[in-house]
Amino acid sequence: MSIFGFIYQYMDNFAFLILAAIGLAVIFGMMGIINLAHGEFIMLGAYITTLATMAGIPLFISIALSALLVGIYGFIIDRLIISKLYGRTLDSVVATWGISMIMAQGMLIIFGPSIQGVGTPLGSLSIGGENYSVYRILLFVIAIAVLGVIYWVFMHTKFGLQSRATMQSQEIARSLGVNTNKVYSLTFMLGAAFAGLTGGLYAPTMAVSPSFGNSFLMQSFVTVIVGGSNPLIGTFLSGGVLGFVNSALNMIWGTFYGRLGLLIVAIIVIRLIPLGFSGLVEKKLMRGRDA
Amino acid sequence: MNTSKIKLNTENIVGIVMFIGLFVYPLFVSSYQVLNLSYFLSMVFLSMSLALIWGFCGIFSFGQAAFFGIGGYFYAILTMNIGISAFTPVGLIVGVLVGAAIAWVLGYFMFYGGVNDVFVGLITLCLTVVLETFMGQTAGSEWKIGEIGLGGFNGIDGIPTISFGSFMLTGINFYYFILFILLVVYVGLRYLGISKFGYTAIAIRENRERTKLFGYNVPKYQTTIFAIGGGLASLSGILYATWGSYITPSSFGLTAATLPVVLVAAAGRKNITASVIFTIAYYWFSQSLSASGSEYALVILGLGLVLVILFVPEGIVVALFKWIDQLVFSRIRKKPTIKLKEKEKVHGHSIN
Amino acid sequence: MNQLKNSNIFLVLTLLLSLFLAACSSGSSASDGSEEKIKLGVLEDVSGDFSLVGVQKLHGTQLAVEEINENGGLLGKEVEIIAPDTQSDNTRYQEMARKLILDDKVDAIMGAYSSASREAIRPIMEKNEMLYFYNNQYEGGVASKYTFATGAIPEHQIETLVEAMMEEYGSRFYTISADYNFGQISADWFRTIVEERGGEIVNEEFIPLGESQFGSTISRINEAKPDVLVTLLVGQEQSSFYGQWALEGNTDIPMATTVNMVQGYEHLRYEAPALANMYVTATFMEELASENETAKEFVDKFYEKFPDDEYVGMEAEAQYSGVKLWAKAVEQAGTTETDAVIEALESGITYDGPAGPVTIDPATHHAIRDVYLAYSDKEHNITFPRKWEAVEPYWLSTEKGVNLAEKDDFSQYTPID
Amino acid sequence: MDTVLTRSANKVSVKSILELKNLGKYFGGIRAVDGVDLSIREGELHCLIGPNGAGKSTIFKMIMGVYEPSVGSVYFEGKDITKKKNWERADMGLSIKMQIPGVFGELSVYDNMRIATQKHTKLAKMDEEITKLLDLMDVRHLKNEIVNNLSHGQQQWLEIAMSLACKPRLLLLDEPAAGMGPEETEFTAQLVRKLNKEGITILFIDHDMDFVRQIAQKVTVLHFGQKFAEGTISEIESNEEVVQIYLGNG
Repeated sequence: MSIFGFIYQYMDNFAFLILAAIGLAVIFGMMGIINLAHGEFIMLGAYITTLATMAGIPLFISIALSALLVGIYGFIIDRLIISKLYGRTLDSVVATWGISMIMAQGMLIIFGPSIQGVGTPLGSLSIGGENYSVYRILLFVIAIAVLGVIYWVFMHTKFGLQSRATMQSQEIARSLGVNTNKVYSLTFMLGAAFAGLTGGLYAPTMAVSPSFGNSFLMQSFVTVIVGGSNPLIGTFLSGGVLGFVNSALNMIWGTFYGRLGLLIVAIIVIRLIPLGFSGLVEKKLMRGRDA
Repeated sequence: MNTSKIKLNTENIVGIVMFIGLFVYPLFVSSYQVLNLSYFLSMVFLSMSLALIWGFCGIFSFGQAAFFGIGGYFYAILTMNIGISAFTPVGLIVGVLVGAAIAWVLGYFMFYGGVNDVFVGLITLCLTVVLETFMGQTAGSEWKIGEIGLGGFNGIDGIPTISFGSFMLTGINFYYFILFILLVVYVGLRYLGISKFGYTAIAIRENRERTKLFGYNVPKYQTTIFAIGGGLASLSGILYATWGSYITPSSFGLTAATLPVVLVAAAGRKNITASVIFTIAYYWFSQSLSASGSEYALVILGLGLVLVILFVPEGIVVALFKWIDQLVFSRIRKKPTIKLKEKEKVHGHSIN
Repeated sequence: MNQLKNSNIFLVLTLLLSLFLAACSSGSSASDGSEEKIKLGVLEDVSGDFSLVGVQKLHGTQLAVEEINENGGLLGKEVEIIAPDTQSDNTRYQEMARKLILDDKVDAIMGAYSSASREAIRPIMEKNEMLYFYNNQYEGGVASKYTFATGAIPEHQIETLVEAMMEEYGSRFYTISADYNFGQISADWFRTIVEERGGEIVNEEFIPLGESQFGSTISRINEAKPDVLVTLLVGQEQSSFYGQWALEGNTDIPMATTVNMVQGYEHLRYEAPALANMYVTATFMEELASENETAKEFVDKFYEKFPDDEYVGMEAEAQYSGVKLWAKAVEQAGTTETDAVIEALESGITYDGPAGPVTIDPATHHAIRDVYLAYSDKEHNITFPRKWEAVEPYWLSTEKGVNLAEKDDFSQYTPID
Repeated sequence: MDTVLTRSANKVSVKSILELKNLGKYFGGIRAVDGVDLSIREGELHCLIGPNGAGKSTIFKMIMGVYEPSVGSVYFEGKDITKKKNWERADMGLSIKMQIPGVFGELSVYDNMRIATQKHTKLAKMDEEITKLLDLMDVRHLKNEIVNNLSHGQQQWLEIAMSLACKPRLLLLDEPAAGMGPEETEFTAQLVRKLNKEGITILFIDHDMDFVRQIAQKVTVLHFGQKFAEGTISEIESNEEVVQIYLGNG
């Protein structure tokens, strides 16, 4: 494989891990809620994009629509269910598991086991006799842009400030007049919107079915575990490292070892640095906070 | 309060009635229903293993499915390689011990390394999925242990039933065998709840750091409990494997890993009786739904779980126990809360 | 506070109970006065990963049974289908197989899609001496007294496919297959047959189930530059390969498969040219309607009964023909008693199916069938450049010495045993 | 209450039971505890005072092994216990009542006591021991109550009873009278003196100078993580600098 081939693989893996994980990371990192329905949120995004494109809406607008609608859907789910479970990590596991069952089977009932897919746009690029999908390169750019958006939201908006405060200490934030419930709701909505975006982005590259989200679930969990609670630093570093591990093992020994490698790295990381990469970075950068 | 006596409350009455019911059940139903209930009962051990480590000791694990699978696979490979039916009970015991030993090693690795809470959940989840990924790709003929191919996604077939000499544990015998073990384990776990060891586990669940300061070697207790849980999950896997003569990597899957957590949480994780009852009810309910061929089965199950967690977060069975307790037994027993209110006035320092 | 909590519990309980009753009422209503009926158990996935094919197969059964009942039933009795949902879950298959046999006391069972689910229930069938039809394309090799396989097997699909591809394109093959038993054994078949014919397998890759990202696989294929790319991918996730291949792969290389298009109608579900330049060997597919009058009749009947369905694939036809074969054998035996029906099935029984005659080979319990080579062009138009008539499932009997009509057997053989 | 009388009733040996040598704890750049030397003699009733953030609770946590010191060492009865696990320290005779009550709120008073007691008392004698300790704290009537329903003062007493169940030779009390009314504070003061008389060395932290005056024999003042002054209560109260930095602020 050529050097560029490897770089392309790496970019591809990196984008996949980042986009798979980001919605989960935002919700887990900021709210401490493990969203087992994350895969189904992604699946919902894929359906929206596919159906909208079929209805004649241009693909990229459909994708934006996915993010928007899944975000709104997330907001509704939060108001109805998740908001009753703030601070109860393990109960939220049960509830989101129930939600995922309802969504996957509900989608099967409504649209059947599969819907017609949308082709991957933008064609391919030929370098050194090999073809590279332009759309996949774009996905890499979008993954980086998503991280940029998160940086901007959390560092430069009022919501970001409030949510960082809430993440540090809910009680202190509340005593400072932050409406923490509102922050949580918006965070969940944001996480859901990212999941919807991911679903929309990958819908043209994959088979769209009620089990669409399963393709992302393992990778997203591993990325979040390795990354730790800070959705920005954690996801970025863990996507970078895991993307490399995955691409390298995949290239040398094949797909199975690439996948196994991800899981083994995750186990080692939790054992050595339970708070993940972001925990490590925060410890180094912001000493003194744990006093 | 004298904890060593059996109290008259809903949980105990239901527990006793349940076991009497299970003992006489085969008299009234077809052999199919007995066989079916044997399957549900084998899965009860898996729930109990999680109720033990999570409910009692506060260790949140997605890994019980891993020990379940390890038990099933180990039993299959061992007994099928040896091929003597008289050996099967030994296979059962060794399988349980191996499950416990592996859990012990994993527990040692985690608890002595200071891994706790949700991170235990995550590490065990990864481990379970590793096992599934690994076993799923062992379809090739090069994956053999002794004479037995691991079989990849299809799993291992033709796992021998447990037999004592020429006495085969099939049908009704198998049912009573499981029921007997269930009774022993259930009584054991209930006893554990009032034993010194059980109190330590509860203390660790309530406040790990504080418990250390009372002189308890917390990692040691956690590791031990985790190992017992691993053994129980392994037992469950072995019984399941002998029930269907069959084990596959899907017993390690994401679904399999999360289901015990969901069942125990929905039942009420601090209560063994609740998880036993709820597990049986869940399997029966979901099977009936499946048998009806209804495509709404999974939707109904999911909706049920969400409702339970929203409205009865302490667990539906536990909530029911409390409700009946209040309804029936509060008239027999006097309420201690009244006394407290008076005392609070004296000291004038109520925290609420 | 307590008051409120109590009423909540009550509310939830009532809700759960009513949900349960609602779900069960549909299941239990069928049990009265059923002594007069012949019961056919069907185990197919209506939900879960495999429902894409499972639903087609269930509908195939329902169509066949409806036709039988309209023509006066079997032995003068009405045929009733009992079809629990196996939810793409192998343990569920076991539970439901037991229920059908022990509780519902069905006369025969049809079903299972994946090899794993078949292997989960086959021992139960054997133990309970239950007549079982596996109407599905598979990796071949099952020799069991109680099992009849009416779908396509390697003799039908792989030998023909290798023959056609070698004649047309060359002898260097690259296989990528799902990493489980079906994929492994099918890849072994390809290797055995390609090498027998003097060809070469340049690489063999096994893809974990559920994988949806194929970047590195595609670049390896591009590098190896095979004459033919064999794709034995299974499941929704893995079918993402084609879209990715169309963009990044060297699409001059023809793809050859035994599973795609015919089962999951990927050529309709994906935008062209994802499946361009793909060959598949089929015993049936919906597009045969343009070639063949009986096929057209079948497809029309199917859509008339199930207007919302999206495709009538190979397995729907296999299941349909399986039911018809069983019915014919029951009529011939004059009873539903298992041994008598098996004897009738072993008499060289034949049914004129939608895509040509389906005949049971007594020695192997597999079907003798016509095979079509289907080709998808850049616009996903399907043509049938070639046809083989009455391809026999010879391998078990000639290579492994199996003769189920003479001697009982309960095992699965593989090409590299 | 005559403080002189109580003091003379104690026998303070010259042997030190606890010694801290150059003990320090740094959180990043902040030095919460910065090189403290401290010696507690057997039988003493010693108080640590100092403004908020002076590092008192951090020292307690290092003595119990909850925090690992950044520098320095802890000696208990002449043995270096700096590297010992917290449960090993508890077994050696160290026990603590924490600042935020370290009781098991979801459990009953009896269950709390049982957890503390069963490790150090034979099962047959356990109920007897529990009753004795609850009587000592005057909370026996609450035996079956859930701890979260107890008042703050009752929870504090319960925790003292629990730490006594560990049969300590050195008892650390972190603000034993915090949040109590005058009656309750008085009860606690009597209790502490009584325990000390029975031979338990006690090191405690408190802000309430009346309370400290009632019971402490010796006082150590901490300021910004360092030892600022040490002496009898009258010596401390007459130290101008101490009054300025701490007592003056009230």
